[in-house]
Amino acid sequence: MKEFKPTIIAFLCRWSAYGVADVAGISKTSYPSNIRIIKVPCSGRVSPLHILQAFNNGADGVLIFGCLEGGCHYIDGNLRAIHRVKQLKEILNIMGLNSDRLEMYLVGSCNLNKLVNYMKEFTERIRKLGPNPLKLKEG
Amino acid sequence: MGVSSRIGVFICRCGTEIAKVIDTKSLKEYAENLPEVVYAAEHNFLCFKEGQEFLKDAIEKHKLNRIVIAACSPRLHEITFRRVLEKAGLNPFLLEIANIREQCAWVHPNDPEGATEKAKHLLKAAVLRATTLEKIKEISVPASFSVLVIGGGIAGITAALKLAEYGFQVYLVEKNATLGGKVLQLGTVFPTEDCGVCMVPYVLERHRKCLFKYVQMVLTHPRIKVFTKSIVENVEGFIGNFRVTIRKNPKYVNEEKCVACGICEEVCPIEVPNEFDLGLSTRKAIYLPSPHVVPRTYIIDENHCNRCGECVKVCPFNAINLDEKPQRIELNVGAIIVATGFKEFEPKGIYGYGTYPDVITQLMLARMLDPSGPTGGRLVRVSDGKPPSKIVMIQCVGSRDPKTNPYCSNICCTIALKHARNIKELYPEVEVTIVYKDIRVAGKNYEKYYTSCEELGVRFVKGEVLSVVRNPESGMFEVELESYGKRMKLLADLLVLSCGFTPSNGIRELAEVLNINLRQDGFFVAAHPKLAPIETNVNGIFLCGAAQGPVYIAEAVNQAIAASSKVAMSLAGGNIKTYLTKAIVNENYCIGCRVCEMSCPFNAVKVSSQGISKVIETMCRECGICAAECPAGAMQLRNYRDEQISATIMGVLKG
Amino acid sequence: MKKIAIISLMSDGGCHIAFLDIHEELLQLLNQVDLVHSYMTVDRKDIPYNIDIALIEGGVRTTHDIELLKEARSKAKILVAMGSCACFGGIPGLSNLYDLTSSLNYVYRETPTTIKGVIPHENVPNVIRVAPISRYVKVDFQIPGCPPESKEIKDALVSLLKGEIPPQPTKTVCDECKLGPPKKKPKRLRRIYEPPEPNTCLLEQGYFCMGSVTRAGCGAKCPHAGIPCDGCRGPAPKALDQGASILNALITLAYENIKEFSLKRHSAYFYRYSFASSIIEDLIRKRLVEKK
Amino acid sequence: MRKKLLCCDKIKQCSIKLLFACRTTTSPRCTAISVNVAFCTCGGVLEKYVNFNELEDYVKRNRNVVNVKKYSALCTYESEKVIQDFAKSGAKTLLVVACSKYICLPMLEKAANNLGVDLAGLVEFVNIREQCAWVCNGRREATDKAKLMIVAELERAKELKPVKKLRFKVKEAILVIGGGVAGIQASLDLANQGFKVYLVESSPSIGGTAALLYRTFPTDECDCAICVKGSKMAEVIANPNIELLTYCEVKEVKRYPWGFKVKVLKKPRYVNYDKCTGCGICAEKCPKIVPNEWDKGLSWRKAIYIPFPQAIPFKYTIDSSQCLHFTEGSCNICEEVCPYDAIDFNQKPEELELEVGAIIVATGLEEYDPSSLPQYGYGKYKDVITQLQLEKLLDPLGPTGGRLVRVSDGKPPSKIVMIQCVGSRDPKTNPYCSRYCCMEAIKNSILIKTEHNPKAEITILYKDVRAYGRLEEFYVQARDKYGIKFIKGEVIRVYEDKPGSLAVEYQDPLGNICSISADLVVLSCAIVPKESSKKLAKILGIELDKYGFFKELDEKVSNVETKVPGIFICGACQGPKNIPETLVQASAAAMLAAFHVSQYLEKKLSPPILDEELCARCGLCTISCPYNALTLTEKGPLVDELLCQGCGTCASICPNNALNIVNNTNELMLKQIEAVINEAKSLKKKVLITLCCEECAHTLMDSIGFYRKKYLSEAVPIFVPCLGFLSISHILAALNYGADGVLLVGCPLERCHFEQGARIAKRKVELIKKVLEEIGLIPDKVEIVNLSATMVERFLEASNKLAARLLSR
Repeated sequence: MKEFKPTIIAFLCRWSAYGVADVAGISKTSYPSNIRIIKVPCSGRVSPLHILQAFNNGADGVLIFGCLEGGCHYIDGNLRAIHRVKQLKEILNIMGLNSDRLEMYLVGSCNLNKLVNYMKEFTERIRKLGPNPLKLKEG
Repeated sequence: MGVSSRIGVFICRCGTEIAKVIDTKSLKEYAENLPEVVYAAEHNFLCFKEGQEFLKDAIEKHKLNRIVIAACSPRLHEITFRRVLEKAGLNPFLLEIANIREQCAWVHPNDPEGATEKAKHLLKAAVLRATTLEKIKEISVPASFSVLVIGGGIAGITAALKLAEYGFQVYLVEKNATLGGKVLQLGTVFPTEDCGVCMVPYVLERHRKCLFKYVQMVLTHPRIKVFTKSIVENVEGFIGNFRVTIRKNPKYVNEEKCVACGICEEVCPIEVPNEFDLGLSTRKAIYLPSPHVVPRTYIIDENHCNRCGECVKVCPFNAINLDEKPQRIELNVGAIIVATGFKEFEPKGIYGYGTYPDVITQLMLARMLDPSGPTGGRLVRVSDGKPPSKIVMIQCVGSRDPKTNPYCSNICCTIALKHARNIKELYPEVEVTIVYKDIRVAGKNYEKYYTSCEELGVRFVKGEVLSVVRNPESGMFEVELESYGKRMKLLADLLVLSCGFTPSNGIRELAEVLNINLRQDGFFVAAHPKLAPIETNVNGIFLCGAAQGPVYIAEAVNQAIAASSKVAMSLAGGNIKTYLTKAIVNENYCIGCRVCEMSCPFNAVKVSSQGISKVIETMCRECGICAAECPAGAMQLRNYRDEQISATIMGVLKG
Repeated sequence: MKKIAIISLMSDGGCHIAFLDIHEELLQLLNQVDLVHSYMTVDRKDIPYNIDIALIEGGVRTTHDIELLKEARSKAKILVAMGSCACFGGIPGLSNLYDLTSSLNYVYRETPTTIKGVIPHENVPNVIRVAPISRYVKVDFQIPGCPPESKEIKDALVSLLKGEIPPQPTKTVCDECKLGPPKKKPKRLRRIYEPPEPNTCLLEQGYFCMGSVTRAGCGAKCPHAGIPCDGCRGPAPKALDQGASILNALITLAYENIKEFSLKRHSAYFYRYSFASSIIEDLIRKRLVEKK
Repeated sequence: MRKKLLCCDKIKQCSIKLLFACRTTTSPRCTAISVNVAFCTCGGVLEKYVNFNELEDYVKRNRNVVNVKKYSALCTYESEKVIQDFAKSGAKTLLVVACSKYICLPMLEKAANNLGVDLAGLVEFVNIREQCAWVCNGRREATDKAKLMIVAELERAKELKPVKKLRFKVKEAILVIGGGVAGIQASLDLANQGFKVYLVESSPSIGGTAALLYRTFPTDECDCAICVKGSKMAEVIANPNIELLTYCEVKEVKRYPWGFKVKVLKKPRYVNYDKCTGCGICAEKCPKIVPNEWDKGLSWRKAIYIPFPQAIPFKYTIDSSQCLHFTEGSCNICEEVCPYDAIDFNQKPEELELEVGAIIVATGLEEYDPSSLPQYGYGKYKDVITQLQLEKLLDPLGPTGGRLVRVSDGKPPSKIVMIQCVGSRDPKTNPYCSRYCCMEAIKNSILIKTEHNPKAEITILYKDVRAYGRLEEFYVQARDKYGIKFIKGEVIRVYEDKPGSLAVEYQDPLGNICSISADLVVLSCAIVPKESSKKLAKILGIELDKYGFFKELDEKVSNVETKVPGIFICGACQGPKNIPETLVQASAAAMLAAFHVSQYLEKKLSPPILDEELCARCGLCTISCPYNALTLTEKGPLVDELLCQGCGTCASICPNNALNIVNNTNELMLKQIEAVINEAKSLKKKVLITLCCEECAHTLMDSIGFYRKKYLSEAVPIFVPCLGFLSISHILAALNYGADGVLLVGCPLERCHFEQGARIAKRKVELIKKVLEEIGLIPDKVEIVNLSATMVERFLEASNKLAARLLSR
């Protein structure tokens, strides 16, 4: 069978992460094309529902990028996000969905390489984990 | 919304930039078959006038009421296109941009299929989201008519002065104890060979004035407040309304009282090397870094002071208070200018720097050649104080070098040439050799240094230095280098390293505080090199001086003035119009659980007596945290409503 | 009848002639006054007492001149310096650039035409440094010029006789000159033999025209005739020093042309008439005093 | 009657006062002026250096002094007290004997403002801290020096007259000349700040040189010139505050206190601006074909044309020098075909008159024409082209539709050689470096590699690769990633080695003559100023530098200002730069212009005052003024207060003392000198009159104090606005009064704050030295040192030498 190309949803905070993603473009540093970027005002805007919806609709992995600790434009949006992600991970486990499919990273507005590496290694991780079971059921 | 949405899709080829990776044609066909899309088209340059016209006409012709544009990052041209929509009589927020350049074409240049695939997903997402878009109206918010300038170097001072004269309230924050920055250390500066602080103060008085003369005016200026020894700790808010917290570290000497009479210095028992002279001279623990610094008030170096209290006793104005504590100051400013400087790269262990005292940096040489410097402008060997006879300058130490800094530090060539020239003029007998990669004295006023150096008999050797060894008995340095494939040796008794320049300390922290982008090399990066050379990714924060990298004074000053122009531009009129992309409550769903109230970082949500939350729109900063937290789904963020986000998700997944 | 006397010191009598050049009007003048002493016109050797106006011609060169001058002063109510020699020391003043002995030697011994020359010493008065008369006596009024304008002499006399202060020019020759003002800085140095362009300031053309620093009153005759002003009427009313002023101007305007300035070589340009009363002269004298 | 009569010569002998006695207009005798003297002991610290009581008694003796008081810190908490006492004392002027003027003055002024007292320059300072206490050996010495300094300034204090403050308000409109990147940016900045802007462009479309470029470096950040062009040009049209005047030329500019009256010539387009829609039928039908200057002559355009497809405004223009209708009077096809009858052959040039408060000049650059350098064979061989031409060949919208081909035979070139520094860094043509060409070459070669022919062999012959700053990375890319060859060498000639193929002969740094064959040679030509800029400079009354670019006010700190307030320059017309630098400079210019027109411009300085009775209209002042601030009228020189900087060069050159600067009259100058010398004599002290300029020298004197360096206490500073203010007579007079020496201290020759003052003074001193030597005096009695504010050590050396030479005798 042809090698599995995971679909990954990445929620990018419009302040740091989205900017860095643009810088990545500007300086032509490439990252896997299967990452689908969604711009959000702040990682804190991402509610569990969105993440679950993503999995439910066949995302193999979900990434959330927020500003560095203390660097959030909205004081603690990123921390709230981290908190939610932690809780959600447990729920995922209960749901029998490997919690590694969900990850939250903090990137500052200056570390491009960090962002790209995260993306790369996460893609790798998901490739190892294989496709999203929910999707398989559908298929 | 009663009207069914008629979506128009516009794909920009961006000349070849997008088209060379993504198959825009198929993208267009794909778009045509998407739901509710009534029109799709490609164009070469949508951002350009023709493009905009084309867009406008299409909207009118096909009665489009939702627009999807697949082009470069919304950060670049969203505004442009929104204007077009307005012109075409649509609400500017009925626009959705799919970023298929920065985040698709440019990052997957070697994977066209993948890129096109991804582009389709992005486009679908955009279309779906477009259907859910809503009209958003504009409100205008009063802006504070004051500016924060970070960094008291020549750029910072210029900006502060210009803005203050222009009518702004200016807060000038300098992390060191004194204003003036690098120029004070340079002695004479190019291209004019005068003191670095010779400036043109006013618009009408055309002749230069000495900084020392009118800096008092800066300090006593009714509209400038200077915070020395202070750093910016925290910045919140947005253009027109930045709330800034400054930490003012103790100086232990009261600026209002001290008249720099200097008796404290006389009695101070402690003597330490003076970093202002890069250790070429010594100072007391209570000191003026240099007699020329401004404000001319003494400072105490807490690391060396032993709190003996002698100075406190003798001070006639009891200006000294050894138990001064750092204090925090809250400011509200409309805009921020970042004028942080640079520092010389420290060549630890390179070519025997640090081991041998006679291996010095250009900055140390500058101190030496400064007529009011530690040696009074006399050129000596640091080791034995004898005048050197053979000087070798090595260029590009710590710049143009992948191991340290890949970038070229721009000004070191000119500095080296300037020094070489000064030396040759003062001591014609001294041999000066410059080992260089390229002599980069670009521009109208700088080439003269190169030519005059050649006339004065400075020797230029293009090559790579291989090794530097010090011959123990002769005490001479043997510089071995390779020039045009030939190996050669140079002898020197004074070795000067033209070091590159790196961002000054604390720039990363600042970047995090201000949330503006840095390059890998640690300097700030402008929003766009040509469209916005001094703007940053945060609206209302501007860069000038060496914040973006080492620059000539001339450029630094220009940037400073330009930055103040941008400030004047963005705060003109005294209030800033913002669109109402704020949170909103669906009162039918709200259960008054107060989660939103608690979760809002800006106290923008209050629960009314009827137990229904209300959003204070001027306070709301559009983070959407409340929306995420609301258990009842009553709280929504305009333009990022749940259905809008999920639409995007569906789009990218079910592409 | 008021008494007028013309006393000549070291002088070539030019001013005397200028006086006579008053011409017909001299007759009217003579109706009111009586010319008691004038070696050209009146045959009287001694200087009579109670002179109303004494016109002194020529500067001081010998001890005898001083005697004469003092006598005149004591006998005259009003003492007028007539001509640039009397006012500023005049052309002879240039000899002050050299010390006495050397100039005497040159004149009496070393001139090519002299054979076995001797410096006269028997019953001749001592030669001293050239000086304007004002250095020895109080002068009430000056009529500068080389020679002075006859009209000016007459007007001065008339109003002095009436007991008024004669009008004095407050400006410089440029005021009367039709060529100026200069449009731009002079490009190159021009010599007197080069024909000037018409209606252009001579200074602008590069001639050393002293007009700008010279007291007005002559009607700028020379510049109008295409000859640069040589400053015969002495320093401008408010100038401290004629030569210094013009040098000052030229350094700012045409440095290249006067780089090679040397006092001895060029004083004839800048100090032709006023050297003996220049600040430099003062300095020299001070030095001599110190030496003694 | 005798008493009334006067005689210059005699007076000069005795005293200068009488000489000026009869004149009252230039300097009213102000014997009655009463002075309030305030001492500051710097918290008692100075007491141990200087004997204040002695000084107090000393000044009390002077009859003009009405009130003497001692303070301990008038620069800080006592400043208000000082002002109050001054106000109470009823004295006319205030003499402050304290530390550096530039430390106390602002504080006192602040205090005065708070108390509503107007000092208006009626304060004079004696700096007995930095200039006396800290630089003298011992209390006695310091006290004596202090006395002398006080005497000097007392003379001035007695005569201080209020300095009037000039206030100007100019029209709130700005004229921007030149519609290139710089002009556009400046206009936008200003318009967005809400100012009315007139943007005048001589060609039919704005866009300038950037509009001719296909891509602009830094390449791999956003790319194409469009980014700069497109959106910004569009904004210009969109912005209601900008009035766009294309195809217009500035004909005449008159300066007034309220700004400038500008005559603009509107050249006839022969096309009705409002009717034309840019449909282009006219151009299709037009029979006359001419080479297209916007494509560097690589393509053709019609006689009725738009310069380039993205032109703004998008309106057609008839080139009357080519159009047959005008040349032969025959054709008027366009008129027939135009569906909107927009063609109008009898349009006449119009003249518009604008009134603006400020002018921004952004006329841009031209590419150096290398045909005058035969060795490059430009013009001789078709395949030798310039970078801008290459630019056009690479541009998809260009003449070849973006196909890179040889001009001669249309074949794609495989071996390309680029020659750097053509017409720059070369004493024979342009000595300066054009700053952008290295990157231009690198960028184009990368473009060729990436977009046209990856296999192309590209060689760049350079002197130095000036990829300064960030640009370095593109150089590295080009060299390492794209394998572009960089060879350092001096080109000897370009020749045709075999038909259809060129070769470049060059000498490498080791002296070997080598040659490379090439089928396309690209010359990186210098940036040179526009031909028109000479004319424009005349119209505007601003200067050109030695290369023909517009001369900035100061190379270092204000390269957007010119000598004329209200006229600013930006972009390549000031000097070669790349686009980001241009944009920055444009914004800077905009800021200053905005400031200039929006504020009440204040200027606190006193222009020279004319005594018409003395002025003979000799015009020396007008031709000597470094700022051309004087114009000769019937009444004498008329001062342009906006231009005048108060350096006093005119006052020094005036032969009849008709021009004088308030509070710095010649008379006062001499009085001060005389007073000091007499005082010194009475103190049995030798004295070295030290004449310092108010700029570098003043700071220098203070600096020496800051550094606590000792120098000869006989040097008594007397301050003048600029050394250019001193005349030979001043110096000679000083000697004549019996000064033991005269020392002039001024700015470095090149950096006099008033252009030429320092240099002139030096020349004067040299001349005086010569004279002194000839008359057998010690030439070293007079000395001049030209030092900048920080050159403490150099001053000490100089003064010590002097001390040895003068005071030993």
